[in-house]
Amino acid sequence: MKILYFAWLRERVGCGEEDVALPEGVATVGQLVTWLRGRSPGHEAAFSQGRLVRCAVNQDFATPDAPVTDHDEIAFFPPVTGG
Amino acid sequence: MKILYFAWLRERVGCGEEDVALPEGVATVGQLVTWLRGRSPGHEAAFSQGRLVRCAVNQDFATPDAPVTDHDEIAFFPPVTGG
Amino acid sequence: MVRVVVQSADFDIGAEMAALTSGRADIGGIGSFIGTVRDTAHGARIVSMTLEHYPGMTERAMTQIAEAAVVRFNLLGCTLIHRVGPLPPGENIVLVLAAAPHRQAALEGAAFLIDWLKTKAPFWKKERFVDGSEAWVDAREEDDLAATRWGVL
Amino acid sequence: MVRVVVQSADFDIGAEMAALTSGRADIGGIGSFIGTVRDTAHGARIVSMTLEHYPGMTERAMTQIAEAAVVRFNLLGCTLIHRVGPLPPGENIVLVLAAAPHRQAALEGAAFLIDWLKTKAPFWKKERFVDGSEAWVDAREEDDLAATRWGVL
Repeated sequence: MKILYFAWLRERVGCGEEDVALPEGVATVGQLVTWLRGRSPGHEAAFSQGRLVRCAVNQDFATPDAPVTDHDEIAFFPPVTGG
Repeated sequence: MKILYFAWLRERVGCGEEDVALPEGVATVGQLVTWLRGRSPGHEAAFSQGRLVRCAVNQDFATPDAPVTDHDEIAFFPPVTGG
Repeated sequence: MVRVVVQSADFDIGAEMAALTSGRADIGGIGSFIGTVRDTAHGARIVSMTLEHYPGMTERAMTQIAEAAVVRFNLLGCTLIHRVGPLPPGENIVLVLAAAPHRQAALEGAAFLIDWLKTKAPFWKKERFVDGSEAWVDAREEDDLAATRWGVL
Repeated sequence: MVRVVVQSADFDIGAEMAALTSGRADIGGIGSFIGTVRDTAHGARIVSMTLEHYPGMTERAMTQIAEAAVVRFNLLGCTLIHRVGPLPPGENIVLVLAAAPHRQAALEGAAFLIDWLKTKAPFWKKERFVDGSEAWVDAREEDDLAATRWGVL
């Protein structure tokens, strides 16, 4: 699966994009976040701020219970601030 | 006093502007309208349509009880339709 | 800060936007409205629309409306341009620009300006139809309603 | 009918307006909003703002928003252009155009488009201050509130 990070999540994780094989026991966005937090101190910092993180699965907004598969593009980012 | 007509009032009266000496007994817009209606069939047609006519005295919207003097610019026109 | 123009020529929205905003960086948003001549009225095809106005009073009323909008919405500037004379379908009639620090005031300022312009500035429209007949446009009750939501001047 | 663009270059509102309206005479009004970079944020002077986006999803979200606006307000067309990259104060950020037969739909369409764009399109702003520090802009609760008045997508 392809994982993308934007804005301050990208800065905390230290990269904008990584390819990851679907970890065992991960079937939802929420489970993926739990798994990602153990991946590096940067990942932990990105997801443990107590700040709101949004997710998109295949470029559609998704909630923590949304399913994820090995072929998905999963993106994490802060609430949007364009316009 | 200078009297101006716009839009269909101008077409009915047959002119856009006329100079008139303040008629005796005329002290308000309403009294002026009554006097103007007797001035010609065109004037009568302009003011007797049962259609709303607006008035401005010296370029400010005015009601029938507004005073008029010999030095005023009085304009009559339909409700506005610009924009 | 307030620019009010009555003219027969077309306007250039890019140039007007630049004139309103150039050299300043305190503006966060510009709300705008352009009114154009439609080719139909009450289901009949029109060949042109003629705008008549009351020289002097029109500019005066537009300035009052613009100044009221600046005070009410804390605008950083606004532009009101209204064309007069004969205009074929597709032509621009009116331009409204309202600049503010934030978008809500800019958008509301522009809506207020066009609502008030439509009910308080002395312009009159006459439509000419394909069969050669002409008719003055009647004031629309919904325009008066739209203006009343902003209260009285 | 729906034109959606993400670009680093500036846009030309005159050219965009012409592209939206040229060759047609069924439009009665075009509502518009332009967002620009202000030189201050929370009382501090900023030297530039950088816009980041999610290529692919951004264009997709903008198209969904534009198509929803066309259906909801019976628009005859709309344009959404959003810039990305570093932008100094005074620069344009976003352009919204909404064309309709009458003014209310045009004005409401433009307001809806910018409200939704601000809360549903993946863009993020980072401000750079005079002292060299940088900060990501926080989402504003009032933007979410502004968007909720239009209901859910």
